[in-house]
Amino acid sequence: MSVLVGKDTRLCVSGITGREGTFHALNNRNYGTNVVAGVTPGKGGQDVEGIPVFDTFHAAVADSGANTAMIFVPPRFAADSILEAQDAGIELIIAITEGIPAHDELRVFNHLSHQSGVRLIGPNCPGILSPGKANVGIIPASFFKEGNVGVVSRSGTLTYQIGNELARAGFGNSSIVGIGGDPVPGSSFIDIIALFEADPETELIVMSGEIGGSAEEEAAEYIAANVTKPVVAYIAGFTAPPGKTMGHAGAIVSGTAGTAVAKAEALEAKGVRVGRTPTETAEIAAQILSA
Amino acid sequence: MSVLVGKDTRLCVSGITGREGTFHALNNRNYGTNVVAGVTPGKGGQDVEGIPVFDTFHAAVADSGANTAMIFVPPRFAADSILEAQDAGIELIIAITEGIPAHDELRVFNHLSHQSGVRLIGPNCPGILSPGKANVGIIPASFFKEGNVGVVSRSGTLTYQIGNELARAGFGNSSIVGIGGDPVPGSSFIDIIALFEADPETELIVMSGEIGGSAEEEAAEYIAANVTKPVVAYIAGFTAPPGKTMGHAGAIVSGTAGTAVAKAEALEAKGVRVGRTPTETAEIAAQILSA
Amino acid sequence: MDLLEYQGKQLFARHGVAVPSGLPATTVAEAVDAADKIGYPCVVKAQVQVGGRGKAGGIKVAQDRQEAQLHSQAILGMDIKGHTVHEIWVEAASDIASEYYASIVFDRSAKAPLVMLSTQGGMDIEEVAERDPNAIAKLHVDPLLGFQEFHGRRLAFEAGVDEDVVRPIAAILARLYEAFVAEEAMLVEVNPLIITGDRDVWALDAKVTLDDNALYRHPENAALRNPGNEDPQEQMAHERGLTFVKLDGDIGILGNGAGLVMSTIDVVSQAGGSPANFLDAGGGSKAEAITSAVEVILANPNVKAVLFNIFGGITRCDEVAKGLIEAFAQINPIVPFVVRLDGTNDVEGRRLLAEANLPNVHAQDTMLGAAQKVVELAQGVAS
Amino acid sequence: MDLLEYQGKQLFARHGVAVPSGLPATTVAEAVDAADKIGYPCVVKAQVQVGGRGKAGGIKVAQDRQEAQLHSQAILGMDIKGHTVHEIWVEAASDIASEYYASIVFDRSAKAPLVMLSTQGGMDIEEVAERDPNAIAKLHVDPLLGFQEFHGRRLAFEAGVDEDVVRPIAAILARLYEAFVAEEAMLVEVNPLIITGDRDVWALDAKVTLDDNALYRHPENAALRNPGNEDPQEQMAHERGLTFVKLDGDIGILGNGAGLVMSTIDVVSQAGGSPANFLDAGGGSKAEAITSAVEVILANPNVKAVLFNIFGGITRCDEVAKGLIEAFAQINPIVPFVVRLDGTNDVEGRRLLAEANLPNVHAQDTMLGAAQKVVELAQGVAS
Repeated sequence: MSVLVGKDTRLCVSGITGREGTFHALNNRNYGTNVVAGVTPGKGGQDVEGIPVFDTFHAAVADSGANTAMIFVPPRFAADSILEAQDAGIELIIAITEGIPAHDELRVFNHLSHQSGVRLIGPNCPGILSPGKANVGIIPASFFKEGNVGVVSRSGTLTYQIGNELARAGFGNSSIVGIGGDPVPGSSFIDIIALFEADPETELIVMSGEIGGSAEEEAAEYIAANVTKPVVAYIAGFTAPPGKTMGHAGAIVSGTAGTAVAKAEALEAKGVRVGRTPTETAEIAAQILSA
Repeated sequence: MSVLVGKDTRLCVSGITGREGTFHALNNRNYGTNVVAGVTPGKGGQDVEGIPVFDTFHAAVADSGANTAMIFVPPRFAADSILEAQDAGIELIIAITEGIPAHDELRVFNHLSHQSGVRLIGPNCPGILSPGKANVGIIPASFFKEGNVGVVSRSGTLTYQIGNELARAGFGNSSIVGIGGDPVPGSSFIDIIALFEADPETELIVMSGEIGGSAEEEAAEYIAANVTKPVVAYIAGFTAPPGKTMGHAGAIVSGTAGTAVAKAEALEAKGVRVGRTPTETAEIAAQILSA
Repeated sequence: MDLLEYQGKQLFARHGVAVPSGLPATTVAEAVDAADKIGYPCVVKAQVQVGGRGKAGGIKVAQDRQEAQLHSQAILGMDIKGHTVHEIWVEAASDIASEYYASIVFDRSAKAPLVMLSTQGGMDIEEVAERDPNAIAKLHVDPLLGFQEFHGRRLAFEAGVDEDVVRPIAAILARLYEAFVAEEAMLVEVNPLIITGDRDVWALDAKVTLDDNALYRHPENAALRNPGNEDPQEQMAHERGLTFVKLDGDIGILGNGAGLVMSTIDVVSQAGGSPANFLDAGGGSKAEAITSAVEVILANPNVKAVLFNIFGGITRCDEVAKGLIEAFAQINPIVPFVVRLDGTNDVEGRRLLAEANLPNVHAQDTMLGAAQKVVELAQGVAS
Repeated sequence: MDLLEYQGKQLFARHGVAVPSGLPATTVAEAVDAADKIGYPCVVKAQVQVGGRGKAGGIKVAQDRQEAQLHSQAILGMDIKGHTVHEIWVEAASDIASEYYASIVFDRSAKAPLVMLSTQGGMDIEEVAERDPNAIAKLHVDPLLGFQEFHGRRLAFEAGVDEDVVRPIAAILARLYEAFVAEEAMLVEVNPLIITGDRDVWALDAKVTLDDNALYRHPENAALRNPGNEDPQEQMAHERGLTFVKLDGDIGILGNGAGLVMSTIDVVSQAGGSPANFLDAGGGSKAEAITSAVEVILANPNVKAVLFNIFGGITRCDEVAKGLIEAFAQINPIVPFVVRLDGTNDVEGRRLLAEANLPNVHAQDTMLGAAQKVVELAQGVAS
C-alpha cells in the first residue's frame, strides 16, 4: 500500500509538450508510473513518445480513463488547468507549478472545496512518490526505497534531504507527499497525515514544516486527537529573522505566531518529537522504528 | 405535525419596520407564530409592538435565537438579506419579495447550495402556512383549516384557490407551501414533496404547477421513484399562447417543452392524477381521501 | 426586455465583442445618409424582434446609393410576421468565410448559464439541434466561478471550429459571457457569428433579452425600450406597471397573481369563451391600480365582457371593489362585468359592490361559476 | 511587494476610496513646489516602508512655505528604523473628527480574505487587539461570493461606528475589498481611516502589499517598485530573478529550495556560524544562474566563506558544478567555498568539481558536515 499514487494511478500530464513537461512525464513513466495521456491545447492528436496528447482534459479523460493529473504548465495557465482537470472528472490533481498568483489559488481552493471527489496537492510542490509503485512529479526517485515511513512536507528539497537521511539510516518510504509552500495549499498536513494513519503499510509519519502560517499547529491538534502512529517533525526556519519573506510565500514570520519555536513547542506539547536538524529528525525516526 | 413551520418556529422578519413588513409580521404573530425579532439596519434597539428590532441578522439571532427568517424587503435589498440570514445561521429562509433580479437569484441559490443546514423557500412566494400552528408569509390563513392535505405551489393566489376548494369539500391542510414562480426558486416541488412524504400527518399531496421550466416533469420522475402517498396535480396555462411571458418569470412557453399539456402528460404517465380546473383538482383529492 | 439587433450589437461592443459598424435610421433619407457614411456595399436590415427577417425580405445588400434608397423604402413599414418595421440598421457589408453560432441562455433547471457553440450558424439552431445534436457544443458555467479559459477552449474544440480561430472564438465567448453577466441578460445569441476572410471573428447578428427586474441597475439599457415596437395597449399597461399580455379573444380578464390569472384564462376557455388579455393586477393592489387596470382592459375594442377573479392575500377585496366602483364613476363602461371576490376582506368588498349597485355588474361566488357567467354574457345569451 | 503610502493611496483612488490630494517629491525644491500647489496647511510625510514614522519625526504639518521647506529638509535623508527617506509625500491637511482602522488581509488558515474594522484607529492595531480584542470587528469573506452589502453593515454596526457614518463606512469597505481583489493584494490597511468634520470618510494612510506572482497582470503596479528603498545587494539579486534575503552574518549561503535553504541557515547557526544571506537558486537552475548567484553573494564584503548546499531534484548537480567553475573563472573569489552536492546527477557534479580542482573549494558529503566545515573556515580555524 501507499497513499494517493500507486499502481492504480492513470496519469494525464497537463503541459506535456513543454520541455520540462516532456522530461518529467517520461521520467515518471520510466519509473513505472502509468502515464496514459497529456493535454496541450492545439496539439491534440500528437503524441509524446507514444503518450497521446489531447486538446482538453475532457477529451483526455474520455479517451484514456485518466484519474490523476499532473499540472506542469506556467503559472499564467495553471489555475485554469487545475479547474479544467476537476471539471473533467479527475480525482487527484498534483500541481507542480510554482508562482501561481495567490488570488487564483484562493478561487481554485474554494471552488474545489465545493466539489466532491476531487483532491488537490500543491501547487508549488514536488509531487508524490510511492517508491516501487509510482512517481508523479519531480522527486528524484532513485534516492528513496520502499518502506514504512510516510513523509509529508511543505518543502521539496528538504523532503529529499530528510528522505535521504532516512535511507542512509536504512529506512524506506510508503509514500512521500510534497504539499507545497504556497499561501493556499490544496491539501494540508492534516489531510495527508489522515491518509498515512489509514495506510496499513505506513508505520511512522515524518512531517516537515517551516515558518509561517499555522498549518503545523493545526496538525499538532489533529495528531493528538486522531493519530495512533508515531509522528516525528522537523521545522525549518529557527534562525529566520522576523518580518522577512524567505522564498516560499508561506515562509514569512510576523510577530510571535508562526515562528519555528512556536511550531515546535505546539507539536512537542502534543507528544510529537521534533528534530532540530534533518539529520536529528531521521535519527529520531530510526530510533522509534528500531525500538 | 406539519412541514417547515410550526410550533418550533422562531421567526425573524427582515424589513419589519416597513409598512407591509409590520402588517404581516403582526398578522403572523396574531395567528400564533412565534415572531421573536425583526431586522432593519439603523433601527436596532427599537421595537414593533413588542418585537425587538436589530441592525443585523447576526445580532437578532444571537439575542433572540431565531431559526427562521421571513424576507420582506424590496427587491433591491432582498438577495443581500437572504445571504445575511444564511451567514447568521438561520436554517429556514422564506423570501416573499417579488422582482428580485434573476442573476441575484442565481448567485444566492448557488451560494446557498454550498452551505449546509440552510433551506430557502421562494423568492416571490406567499410563504408557508401550517394551519393551527404557524403562518409565515402572506397566505390568508382564515380560509384554511388543519387537516391531512399537503399543498405545494408555484403560484400564491392559485394556492388559495385550490386550498379554498378543498376546504369547501371539507378537507384541511397539514401545510401549504408556496415555492414561488421565479426562474431560480430556492426549493423545488421535489424538495417539498419529499418533506410531505416524510410527514406523518400528510396523507395526500396536491401540487400546483404552471407552464414554463421543467420542475413539474422532474417532480413526476421523483414521485414515481420515491413517493408512496397519493399526489394530485394542477397545471395552469393550458391556453397560454407560446412565446409569451405571463407574469411569473417562470411562466413562459417556448416551443413544445414546458407546456401545460406536456407537464400534465408527464405527470399522468407517472400515475399522478391531474385536474383541469382548480375545482376538479380539489374534487379528485376529495375522492381519493374519501375512498 | 428584448433588444433590437442594433441595440444588442451596441451592448456587445461595450464588452469588446467585434461587430460591424453601422447606423440606425427611421426614415429613407436617414438610411441613405447612413449608407453614404458607411460606404458601399452595405446592408439594410429591418429592426424587428422576430426571426426569419432575411427570408421575409427584411435584409438586403445595397451596392450603391440607389439601392440603399430602394431597399430602405421597401423595408421601412414592411410587415414581418405581424411586426411593422419602424426602424432599420444600415451596416457595412462583411466578408464572410464561415458562419458559426453562439449563445448563452439562463438555464433554470441547472441553475446556471448554458453556453452553446456550433459551426453550423446562419440557420435556425433548433433545426440544427434536431438534425445533428452533436453539432452543438454545450456546457454550464458555475455562476460563482464564472467563465474560465478552459470553458472557451473546450467549446471551441468540441464544436470543431477551424484550428486557427480556436483562441479568438474562446475569447469572444468569454466576452459574451461578461456581457451576459454584466448586463444581467436572460439570453445572448449570435447567429451568425462569422469568421471573416481575414480570419477575424465578428457578431453579425445579436439577440439579447435583458432581465426586466434588473433594469434599475442599468439605466442605459432601461432607456432602450422601443415604444414603436410595442402594441399600444401593452405599452399603456407597461407604463402603468401592470403585467399584461394581449390575447385574441373578447373577454377581458383581471386577476391577482400570475397563476390564478392563467388558471382563469384556462377555465374561461374551457367554458367556451375566448379571453382578450392576461392582466395580473399584482399583490396588494390599491383601488387606483384597479381603476387603471380597467381602463387598460377596455382600451381593447374587442372586449365584450370583463371577468374579475380575485382571491385576496395581500390584495384586499375591499380595495378591489373600491377600484371598480371608481372606474365606473370615471369611464362608465358599457360592457358587462362579472366579479368574484374571495379572500382578505371579501365580506366588506362584496358589501361595497352590492351597495354601489353598479349597472351590469354580476357578482359570482365561485371561479367556475364566474367563468361560465362571463362566457354567457360575452356571447349575448344572458344580460 | 510593499507599496509606499502615496502609491497605495493612488491605488485606492482608482477604486473610489477617498484620499487627500497630494504630490510626491524627492527634493526640497520639489516639496516646496508641491506644498505651494496643494496650499497650506499641508502635511509633509516621509515615504518609507516602516511603521512609527510619526513618532520618529517623519510626519510634520507645514503652516506655510517656510515650514514646508524646513520640514522637507529635515525629513529627506532622515533614517527611520534603518530606512533612509528618499521620497516624501506632501498632502492637504485633513480635518479629523475620528480615527478608525480598516484592513483586509489574506488569511491563509481560513483560505479567505479577513476584513477588520475598529473605531480605535490612529494607533498600533496590535496594541488595540491585545488591550481590547472586542474593539476590532472581523469577518471572513467567501472569495467566490465576494463582499456583500451585509458584510459592510455588519462590520460597521459591530465595530460601533457613529450611526451617521454606517453607510459610508460600509461603502468604503466594499471599495477597499474591490481594490484588494482587483489589484491582487495580500494586504490592504488603512490606519487611520478618518471621519472628517464634514462627516466624510477618507483614507489618511495606506499600507498595501501586492502579490509578486500576480504583478504580470498589473503592469502599472509592477512599474511602482522603488529601487531607492531596496538594499543594493537585494536589488541586484532581484534583478537577476533570485530569491534573496540579506542577513547579518559572514557566511554566504546558496541552496535550492526555500525549505532546504532555511534549514541550511538553521544548521549553520547551530554549528556556531552566522549566515550572511538567504539565497534560493530555485528549481532547475542552469550554470549561468549559479554563476550569477555567486556574484550576488560575494557582493557582500562581510562574507568570509560560502556554503553550497544542493539536493538536486529538478536542479542538476552537474549544472551547479559548471556554474561554480565558471564563477571561479570569471571572478576568482578569495574566500573559501564548501560544496555539498546530492541528488540528480550528483556523481557527475562531484566529478566535474574534482577535475576542476578549484582553489579553496571543499567538497563535503553531508549537510551537517558541510555546515560544520564552513563555520570552521569562516572562523579561520581551518583552511
